[in-house]
Amino acid sequence: MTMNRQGRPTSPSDAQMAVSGKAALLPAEPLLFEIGDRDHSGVDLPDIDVPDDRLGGLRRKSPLDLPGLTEPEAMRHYVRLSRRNYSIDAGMYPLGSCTMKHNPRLNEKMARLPGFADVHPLQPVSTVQGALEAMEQLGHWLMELTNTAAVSLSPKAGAHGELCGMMAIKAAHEARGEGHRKIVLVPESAHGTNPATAAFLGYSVRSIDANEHGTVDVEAVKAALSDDVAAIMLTNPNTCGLFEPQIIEIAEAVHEAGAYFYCDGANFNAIMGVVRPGDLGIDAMHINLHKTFSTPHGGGGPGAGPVVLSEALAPFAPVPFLRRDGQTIELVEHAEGGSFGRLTAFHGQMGMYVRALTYMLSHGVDGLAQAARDAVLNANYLKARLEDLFSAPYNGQPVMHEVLFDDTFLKGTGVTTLDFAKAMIDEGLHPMTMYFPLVVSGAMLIEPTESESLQTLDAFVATMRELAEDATNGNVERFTAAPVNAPLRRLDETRAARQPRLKWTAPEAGRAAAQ
Amino acid sequence: MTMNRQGRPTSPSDAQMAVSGKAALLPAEPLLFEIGDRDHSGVDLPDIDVPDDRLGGLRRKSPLDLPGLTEPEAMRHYVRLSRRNYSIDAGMYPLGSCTMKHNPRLNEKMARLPGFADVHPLQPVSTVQGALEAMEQLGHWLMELTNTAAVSLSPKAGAHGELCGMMAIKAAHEARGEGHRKIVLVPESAHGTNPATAAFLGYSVRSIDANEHGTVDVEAVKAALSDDVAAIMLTNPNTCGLFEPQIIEIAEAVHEAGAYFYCDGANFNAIMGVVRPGDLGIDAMHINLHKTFSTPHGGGGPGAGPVVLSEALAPFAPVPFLRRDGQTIELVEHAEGGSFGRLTAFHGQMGMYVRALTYMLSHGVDGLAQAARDAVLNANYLKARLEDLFSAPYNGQPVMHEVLFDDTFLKGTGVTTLDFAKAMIDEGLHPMTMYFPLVVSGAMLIEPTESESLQTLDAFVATMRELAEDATNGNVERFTAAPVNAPLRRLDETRAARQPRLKWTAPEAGRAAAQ
Amino acid sequence: MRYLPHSAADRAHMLDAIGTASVDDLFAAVPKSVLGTFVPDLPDYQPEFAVEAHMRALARRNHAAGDGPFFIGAGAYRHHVPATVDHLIQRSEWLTAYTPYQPEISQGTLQMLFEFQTQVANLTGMDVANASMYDGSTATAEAVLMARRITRRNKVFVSGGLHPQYRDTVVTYLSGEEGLECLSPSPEGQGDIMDRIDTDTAAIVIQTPDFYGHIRDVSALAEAAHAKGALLIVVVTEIISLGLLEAPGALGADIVVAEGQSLGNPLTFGGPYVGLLACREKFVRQMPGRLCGETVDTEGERGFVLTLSTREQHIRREKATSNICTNSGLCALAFSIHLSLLGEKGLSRLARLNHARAIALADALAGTGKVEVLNRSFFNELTVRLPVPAAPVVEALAARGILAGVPVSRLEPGRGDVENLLVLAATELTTDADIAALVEGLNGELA
Amino acid sequence: MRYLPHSAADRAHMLDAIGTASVDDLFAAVPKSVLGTFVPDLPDYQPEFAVEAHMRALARRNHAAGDGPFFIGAGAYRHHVPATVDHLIQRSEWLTAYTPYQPEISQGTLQMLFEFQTQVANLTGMDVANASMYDGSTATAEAVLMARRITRRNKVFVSGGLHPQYRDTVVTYLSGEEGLECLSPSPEGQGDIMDRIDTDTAAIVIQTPDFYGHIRDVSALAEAAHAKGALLIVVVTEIISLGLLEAPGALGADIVVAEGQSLGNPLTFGGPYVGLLACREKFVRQMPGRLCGETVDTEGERGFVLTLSTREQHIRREKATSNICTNSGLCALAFSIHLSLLGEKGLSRLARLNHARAIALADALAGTGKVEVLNRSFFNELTVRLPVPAAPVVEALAARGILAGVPVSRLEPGRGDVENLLVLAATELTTDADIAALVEGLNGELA
Ligand SMILES: Cc1ncc(COP(=O)(O)O)c(C=O)c1O
Ligand SMILES: Cc1ncc(COP(=O)(O)O)c(C=O)c1O
Repeated sequence: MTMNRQGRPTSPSDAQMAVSGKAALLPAEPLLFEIGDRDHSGVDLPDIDVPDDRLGGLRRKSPLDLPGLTEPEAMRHYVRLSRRNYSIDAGMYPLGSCTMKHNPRLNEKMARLPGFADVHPLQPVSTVQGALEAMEQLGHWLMELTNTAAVSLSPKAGAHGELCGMMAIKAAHEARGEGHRKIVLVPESAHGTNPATAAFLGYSVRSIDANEHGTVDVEAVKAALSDDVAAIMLTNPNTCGLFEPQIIEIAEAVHEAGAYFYCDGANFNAIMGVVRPGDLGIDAMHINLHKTFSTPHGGGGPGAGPVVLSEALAPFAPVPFLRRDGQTIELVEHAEGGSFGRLTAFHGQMGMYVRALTYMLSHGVDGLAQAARDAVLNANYLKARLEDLFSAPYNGQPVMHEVLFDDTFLKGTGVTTLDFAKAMIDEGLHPMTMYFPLVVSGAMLIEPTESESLQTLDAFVATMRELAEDATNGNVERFTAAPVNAPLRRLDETRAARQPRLKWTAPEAGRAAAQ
Repeated sequence: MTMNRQGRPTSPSDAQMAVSGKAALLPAEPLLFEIGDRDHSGVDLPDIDVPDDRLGGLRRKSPLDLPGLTEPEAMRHYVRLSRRNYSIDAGMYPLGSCTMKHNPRLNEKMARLPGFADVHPLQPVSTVQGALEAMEQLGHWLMELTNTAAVSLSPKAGAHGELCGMMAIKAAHEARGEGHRKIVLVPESAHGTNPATAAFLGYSVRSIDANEHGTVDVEAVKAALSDDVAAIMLTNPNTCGLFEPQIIEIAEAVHEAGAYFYCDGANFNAIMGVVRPGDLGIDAMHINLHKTFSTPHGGGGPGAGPVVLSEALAPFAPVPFLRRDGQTIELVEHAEGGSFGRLTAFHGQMGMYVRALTYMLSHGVDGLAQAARDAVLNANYLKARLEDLFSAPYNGQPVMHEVLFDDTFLKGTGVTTLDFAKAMIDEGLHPMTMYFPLVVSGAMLIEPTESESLQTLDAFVATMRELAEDATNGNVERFTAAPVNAPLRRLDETRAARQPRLKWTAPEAGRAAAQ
Repeated sequence: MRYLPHSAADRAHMLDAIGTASVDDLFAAVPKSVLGTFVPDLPDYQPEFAVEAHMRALARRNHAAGDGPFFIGAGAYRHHVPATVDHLIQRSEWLTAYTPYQPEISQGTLQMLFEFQTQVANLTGMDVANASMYDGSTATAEAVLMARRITRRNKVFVSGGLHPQYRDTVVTYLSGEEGLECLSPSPEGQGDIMDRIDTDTAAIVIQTPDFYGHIRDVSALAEAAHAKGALLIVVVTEIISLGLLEAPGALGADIVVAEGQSLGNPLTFGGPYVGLLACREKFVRQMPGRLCGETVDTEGERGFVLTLSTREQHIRREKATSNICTNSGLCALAFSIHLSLLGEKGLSRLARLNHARAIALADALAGTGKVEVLNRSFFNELTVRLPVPAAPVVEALAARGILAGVPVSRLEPGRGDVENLLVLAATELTTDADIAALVEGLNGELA
Repeated sequence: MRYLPHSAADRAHMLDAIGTASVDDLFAAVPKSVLGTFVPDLPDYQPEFAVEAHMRALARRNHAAGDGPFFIGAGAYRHHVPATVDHLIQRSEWLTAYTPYQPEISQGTLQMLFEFQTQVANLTGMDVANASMYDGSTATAEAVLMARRITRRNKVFVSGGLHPQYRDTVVTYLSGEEGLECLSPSPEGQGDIMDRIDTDTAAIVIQTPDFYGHIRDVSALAEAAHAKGALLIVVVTEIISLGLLEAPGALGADIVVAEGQSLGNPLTFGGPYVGLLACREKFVRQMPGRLCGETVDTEGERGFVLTLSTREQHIRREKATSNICTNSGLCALAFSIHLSLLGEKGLSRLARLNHARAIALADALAGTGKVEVLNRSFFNELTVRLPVPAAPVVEALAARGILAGVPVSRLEPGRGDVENLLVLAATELTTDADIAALVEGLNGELA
């Protein structure tokens, strides 16, 4: 038996792991580095030599250490790996704050048209008028749906959109000579990106408490406002799944204090086509196209986080932006006037724009409003069917697109929110968002989205009720031992963090490193 | 709780089956009819009315009884169902006689170019010259690889190709006034389609025995030949995985007796680019593009079974065929001269032609020969690594693309070939072909193809050896109870055949029908 | 070579294990005279991008249906297939699975086939349908053979409204056999079989909507056939018509065969398509092709298997009902997904929309005053008589970028009576602008 | 509405269960003044085929790179991506999974990220890489912030060879902060930082091959920086260059950032792309973005989890190393698959082929006698000086169907010294015919 340089095992015992596994259809899969080696390649190319004389003396000498896979090996590796993933396509994915809705395949098909996919960002603008028009149309939809004055498409994700909006706010303050405003108000329930963004720009973050209903009182905001406050970052609907009832008053108070209102629009799905954030007084809001407008999450990205801006902030928008001149659309690529600059090379996430625009046209504005209403209906249906067994911290009011429970109902059972989530896995469900927002103990934040059918919701309810009953009946082990039906049991996260192994090293090298 | 017409369950207990199941990632999936109903649809179309007056009084009155699924429901249904399938992409599929090789995705991409996929078979031929040229190129490859005079592309699969070849033979005999020849010789090891095809055309089938090496003796053929014999149908390499050593002599004898030689080319993968069947004296041979030339099996089809023909049979080829006239290619659609007619509407399986041609161009003729050699190498490697534990009925000679074992090694263990196969499933493997060919007891026919890596073969060997040892060590239950790791346990095939339930009926109707 | 996983070292290692020096030794059974003694006129392997360039160049030399106004039907129809369908059928587990012979790890394919069979049975109004045939034409030929087996009679009448290439396929399948009579083309939709049925008749074969677009009421024929102990075989080439037209089963058909391409499958120059075959329960054991049935596993859980395979070649060999093996699995999946997406509501809307577009086409053609529409009834296809032979007109319009339909003479050459006839189809994709362009083109050519 | 699974009956049933009469009641918290009081200027829902027609019409108005000779690079490159890559990334389980927060049912994504991190680390010659950033430009800005955190110093020098839009992004990210100095464009590849490094310097940022195509030897800079306690940040915009050029890690880089688009990802008018960020082990706790690490489950089986998340916003909030959350997961997957297919052998061949094509381009351009090639060294991209301003020439060539490169003035407007400069790239897809067409076009325009 041979063992090659890359540790490619060819002895039967080593190799067996490739086919044995817990289930006939879910075998374990070795690492790429344990399959491929430097002799294998899945791409046929001529083996030509090149002279050294134009390489500046820098021809590579250090090893590449990159195993190759032939095409059939690669196909199998990635198909087998993928089968070890959960996905929206395969089941309900009720992650609160994540809006895991159906991702239409028409979007994917349109994004792959050569006229979109095979176009370079620096082609002469005369050769990309269709692309620019697609961007213009997307911008039009976003501005119409939000009743705002401007839109900046280029942010690459929600957090990047926050950066964009807050930079516009900073630039606006500076333009007014109010650069001294160094405080940003952020409710405790905010997503981590909100305080991180504020801090990124050098702001200090002041937390605002929620009231007993899970929302923000205008009085609390007023109390926190001062001449040093640059902005409030408020999520609406908020991360407890509630519409902020005093949002108009809050906006007025913020403006009165000379500050701006940044709205985290991650939850726009609940209100698209139903409420226009611009009518509420917001100054800037990012929209996660990868949540609200159905572009796929892709296991973590890419997304797109366009930001709509009020009249007040519009002059500070970053480059690039579009300017129409009759039949032609220009692309303004260099900062002029108040623009705070450039957030990224090129023009943003065109692939996501095409998908989102396709989705908008498919749904139509009537369909988007219906989708928002269905999302809200679904969340309230789950609430109605579960609230007797689960504990809702802010009960007695309808929710928007998601319903929040805490772990009160698990008190004394020995089962934690985490245990409960892992038991859901054994039932074929992806867990909800856990331990977020931070304002309640052991949060369980459930967002069904409009994509789930009544039948699926009923099945979800039945499973959740059965689990809740079992937990309160003392069947602790089912939860603490879970999951048992997944490809792996619970993973040791502490070990991962204490002795980080962040890349593969050949067995020998690995042994040496561990000493 | 409501229950609608289609039996769409909305009560929690019924619906639960939608998410619970054996494993977190492999839940059971209800039938389409248990999910959808007539109110749901995943296609948006205007709801226009049409007048009755041009419908000949035949507007539909009977129920359609077709449930609809919205797009997210359909996506989930078909993704979840698919996850309950094994596939080449996910694992080795060593089905003898089936050539389950890697299916390149470039093929799929090319077949979907609008210039191929969005072209109608009855467009003016002036508008489809590229399609005709693709067919011409494919035909050229097939004739070059087989050294034959003509090719008929239109057969839709291997069995259809057999029909094509045998019809040409029949027509040739009739043209020569030898229509009285009513016997076709078929070795016992032949695939079922061979005798079925001969019978289809009114021939009576006479079986030829194999010798003790698993091949056909020219003497046995000579003994069976007579004035009444129209043809021999011989598979080469044969279904025992062996090259017929006397094939040239057999061809000569057949021709001498005034008969024709139909070669079943399902196993062409072993010799493509290495041996040309035309050099062996064959008159007609089908080639399964869905085996040898990598077009996907698709869970049972579609395939394509082009037939190459010798000079003698070429005049009898069916329509349509191509005729080049300088720069343009004509499509001859109506029988002329000796052509035996038309086997199907239109021109055959264009989608498969594009895939197969793409594959041929990718591999090149050098690559095809290497593929054949690797396929043979792989089969012999498995043989070498397994023959001490498994029983090879025709041992002592190299095999071609597949290796045949029988169940002698299981004698007295209480384990059958079927049991053994089901235990393979538990180890994450798809079983080999079982109980075929019929010439040995409890056949296990293993065809790895060239697509399997040494690592995969070694893992396969390790698993097979471990199973064989376990079977002979008396661990019967592991086999008779298998599979236990698959989505379902063994299925009751007798019940399925005795009380056929071939379509879904609503629960009420079903109960009535069962009485 | 990107598809071959062995390195040179791998191959050497394997030869070692086999105990032989070279792969050539493994080909020892091959006569030396034919082994590697040739130099084929074929190219060597190429990078993927070179292959792609080659294929794209070929594709570019075809006029795609979407490139301009398009009115071709005649047994293959251009419909919009939802993107979801093509996405799903490309999933590895559908695309690269074999025939589901191991049911425990093939429940996806098997359950899909069971659903497909149910959809086909319900759509056609029949008791049972099989798991697919190659296409509509071969399914028709198989249905004829099946009817002869069932009735043990020979005589078969084929209506003059049957698609000519379907007819030719039946003729070929039955070549040499006695009893087949194909009636002459009936472009006016006239009945031609009724009076011929006798007690020797095995079956009559009739298409509706027929090749010329006429909707044929087959109920009287059914009665006449049944009175003489013959079977009625109904052929449907545009399956979407059944969203608006009465089910053949409700009109008395004994066997229904159809081309399923319109649902889920692109035109692809004629194939692969998917043949549907459905019949009454009592004929099930004479059906060709695979059947999937419901059963349970050893734990009592519902599952599906291929069943009644004692009809099939791999079990019955020369006594099988057909030699078919590989069928149209993946095309059946595409059909089934598209139909699940449509459902009753969507299919009915789609059928009405097709009919409405055809009405617009018929009226526009009639409005030219230059052509005569032959149809009093139609679904989405119709026949017109031009004042001149149709083929050159079609050719001239193609040169203008308009694909105007199929001249009947292409399928029925050498018949003066059909030389001026043109069959045109409209679907949900046919726009008013397309029709206007056609009318303008025809006006120009017939000026 | 095809994406919405509820029928009217479903909705009524659900409202019933909720105990409310209408969905409007659920919006009770919304001030009445803003609820449904507007009529947006937006269309209603449309059939899929209508949407497809709309989008295709937009796409057709763009000149696709494959439509003719193409020489644009400047941070985004047109390469052939194997069909396998795009097929695989569209699998539901990759495409529609969320960030792998539940590792037991996300091992596919997690193992892939671990493999990706290893590939990036090995390719760049660094100890550790993260699970991706948005793109190369934002990764560069994050690297600058990271270096400032690590060194607790402010001063940063940005080389004049950095892609101008990368530079602008860094400027924006640091706006208002002290210490950033960006050097003027250096189209001749001249060194500009060495002498400036001092003990207040946090980092120097240099791109190689630089924006103008010059290959920069950063080892001396590394030494100089390290001598003063500063960090060397190396930026790579054409990742395929590392198949032929020395790894930045081997030359002394402390942080390497790169644009990964060239592997696996189409041009798509600028995004989504994938940012790579790798560094020395000791800086790992100052890295932005997600990291995947190896561990075991309770049975001791190997598995992977997201780890060291105490650096991240969802745990550390305002104390996080960055605000990044969603990254470029699927683009990282495409990158990783493409690189696995290539392997060392394929990547090295691909890199050599790219360089060979660029040599052909450079020689052909020099051969015109009309332009001056500025590069003595290059990988697959180079800069030429025209006798006239470049932008109008590029525009004129575009009108002839040739996309000739990027005029530097588009990215550095208002600078006379670069007005005549044109940056051109060649890749494995650049044919001799393309080069000939360019030369002919240039000869024509510069005649
Ligand atoms: C409320 C909220 N805000 C902001 C974000 C950040 O968006 P992204 O991940 O696109 O950067 C998220 C994403 O999870 C979120 O849920
Ligand atoms: C030896 C042999 N002959 C013929 C056939 C029939 O080919 P097809 O299934 O394409 O009709 C097969 C297919 O399994 C086969 O293995």
